[in-house]
Amino acid sequence: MSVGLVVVSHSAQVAEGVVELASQMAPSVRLVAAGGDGSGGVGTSFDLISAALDEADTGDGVAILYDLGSALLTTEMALEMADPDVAERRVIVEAPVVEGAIAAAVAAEGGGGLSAVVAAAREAGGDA
Amino acid sequence: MSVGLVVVSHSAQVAEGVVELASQMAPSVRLVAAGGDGSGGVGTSFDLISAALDEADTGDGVAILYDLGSALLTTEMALEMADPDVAERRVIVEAPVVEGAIAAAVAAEGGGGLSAVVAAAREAGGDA
Amino acid sequence: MAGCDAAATAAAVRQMAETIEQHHTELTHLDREIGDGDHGANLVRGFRAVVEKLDADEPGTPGAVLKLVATTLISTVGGASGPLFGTAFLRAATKVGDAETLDAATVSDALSAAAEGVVARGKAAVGDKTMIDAFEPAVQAAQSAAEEGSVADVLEAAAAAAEQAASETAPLEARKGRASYLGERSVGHVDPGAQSTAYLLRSLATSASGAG
Amino acid sequence: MAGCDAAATAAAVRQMAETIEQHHTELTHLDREIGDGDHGANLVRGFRAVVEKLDADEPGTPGAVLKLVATTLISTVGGASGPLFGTAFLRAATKVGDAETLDAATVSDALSAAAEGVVARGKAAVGDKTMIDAFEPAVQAAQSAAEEGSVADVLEAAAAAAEQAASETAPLEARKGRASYLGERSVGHVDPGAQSTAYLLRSLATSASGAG
Ligand SMILES: Nc1ncnc2c1ncn2[C@@H]1O[C@H](COP(=O)(O)OP(=O)(O)O)[C@@H](O)[C@H]1O
Ligand SMILES: Nc1ncnc2c1ncn2[C@@H]1O[C@H](COP(=O)(O)OP(=O)(O)O)[C@@H](O)[C@H]1O
Ligand SMILES: [Mg+2]
Ligand SMILES: [Mg+2]
Ligand SMILES: [Mg+2]
Ligand SMILES: [Mg+2]
Repeated sequence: MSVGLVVVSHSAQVAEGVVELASQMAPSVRLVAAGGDGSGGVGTSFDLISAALDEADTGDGVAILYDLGSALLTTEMALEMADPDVAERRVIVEAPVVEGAIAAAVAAEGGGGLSAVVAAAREAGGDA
Repeated sequence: MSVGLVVVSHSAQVAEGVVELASQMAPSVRLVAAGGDGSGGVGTSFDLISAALDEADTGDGVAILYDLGSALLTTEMALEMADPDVAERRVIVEAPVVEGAIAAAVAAEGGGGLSAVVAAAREAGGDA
Repeated sequence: MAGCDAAATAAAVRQMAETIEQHHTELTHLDREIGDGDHGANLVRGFRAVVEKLDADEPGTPGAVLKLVATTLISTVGGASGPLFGTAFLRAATKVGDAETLDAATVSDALSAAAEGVVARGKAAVGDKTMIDAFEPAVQAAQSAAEEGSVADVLEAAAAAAEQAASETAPLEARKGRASYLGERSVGHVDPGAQSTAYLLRSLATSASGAG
Repeated sequence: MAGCDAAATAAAVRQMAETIEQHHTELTHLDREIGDGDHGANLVRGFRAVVEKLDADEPGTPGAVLKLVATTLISTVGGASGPLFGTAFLRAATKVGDAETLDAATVSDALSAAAEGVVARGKAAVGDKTMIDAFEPAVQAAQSAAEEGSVADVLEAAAAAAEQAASETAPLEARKGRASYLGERSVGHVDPGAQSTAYLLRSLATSASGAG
């Protein structure tokens, strides 16, 4: 398997669109969208994010991209509430959400481990 | 009026979602999505982008955010094919597309001119 | 409230929900000025869900009530205030443990723990124009009052300090949260989260004084 | 083609469209290895639209035909190759101006202008593993051939050079375009845009030799 990816956004459309884009370059990577407040509105959802983290986790780790500060707060909360053994292999990445997700997905597709995937996302500037 | 914004993405969902997010913090700014290949697929559309540039242009300038290199190529093409007088007040910004668009929208909402809006987008790192 | 037991705590929480209903339009209005205009709606959604859960099954200790509030807000608020208030209630719940009733010192300590939780979660300092600007002075006031006051005294002191401090967020420039996108333009507006914090503490004080 | 006039140019363009139909699966396959797997589909969409426009109203000069190809590809391809090939055809159109027929020198100059257009648009250099790796050697070969050859000689030289060069993109590491996301992993695969450039030039050479 490979490292999975979760895209957390305040907008369901953004999260799903990013997954769509990234999956084109990384068809075999587990990419999961966690966008919106879970009831059709703009916002983030602790429950959606928690479920996405589980879904993306193949055992090889999960890189998490997010759009805005409040998405970060909700995601950190979700990591804290999860089993520590599991939370340990789930890393929130400080990177531009679209550009970072694509770079991370490509790195994961290439068999990169969690730290390589995280590094790829961090370096993403969108100048390709 | 204020500076307008165009969000160019390979994904219609990403472009529309970014506009949705940015409009929450900038309800009076003209924000236009130009996502997808124009026929439901992933890609960029010269025609969609050209139309979006006209739609976003209030006369005070347009800041353009894009997701990937090929979106940049298509957008540059659209600027080159437009009337030079008009093209001059339309600026492509090198910034993360989601984070940059929100920062740009907020700056435009506050009455910032084109260069201030562009600067706000460039500085956006998504750490708010 | 006659001895701050589980029932009194639950009643106080219902009172908080009521307060949010009363003020949500104003909170949303504040958030529209320097944010995305959803703070009132976020808290209404959260506290309505809390009341539903209390109606369905009211927990047996003050700590369990606070924990229910925490997990419900975390799951339902949908904005930054969800994990922030959620963490606050969670830390308060942990602090009071499984005590049957809360005394003034415990309430004050729970408030401190709540504020620490918000800082740990959001990394804001006093002066950043966030709910911390209301929380911190409230904690200070509560600690002084707890030295010889009742639970009602502690909460009255906290509420009064938070109200004052919330209004004093207006001249600040936001350095955390969405409002920080506005830079200087955030000056001149009260922070929505500081204001809601003040309302929540006022509501607790009212409950504790027996009037709620 | 008997004197490279508008009709011959249009016929050559139709031949390019045919070539793309034949090779699109392979191009898509190449793009799946180091890109997003749409290069074949992108070009098919673009060239089908071109043929439709030619069917509807065939322009009266070679330059006008090239301009039609340019604007149609720009509007319909949907990927990086749209503005790149679009710019190539646009620059070629500008170079040939309103000449009624094209000679070997003009064809060679048009190819140079096309390659310069691609460089101006995409900022890639030789060795970056892009269509430029096929274009540049093609231009060099065309220029030599134009010194004393026919249009057919120029295009044959260009096609042969591009074919060779396209296959030599395999060992390169991509530094431009989507494939650059792959870094080292792009090594070992032929660049789709270099390959399609070779096919397009081969198709032109075939047309010019009278066999197309
Ligand atoms: N990092 C932070 N630390 C403390 N408080 C914060 C932080 N970020 C935001 N806040 C508080 O949250 C409030 C906004 O809450 P809300 O509108 O519900 O969330 P959002 O900003 O996600 O829409 C702000 O007014 C501020 O008081
Ligand atoms: N900056 C560039 N300069 C030159 N050629 C480029 C550049 N970017 C991409 N290409 C070419 O475009 C080809 C990919 O085209 P295509 O798949 O249609 O577009 P996309 O990458 O947008 O999906 C690449 O194989 C490469 O030859
Ligand atoms: Mg808000
Ligand atoms: Mg919000
Ligand atoms: Mg492609
Ligand atoms: Mg593509």
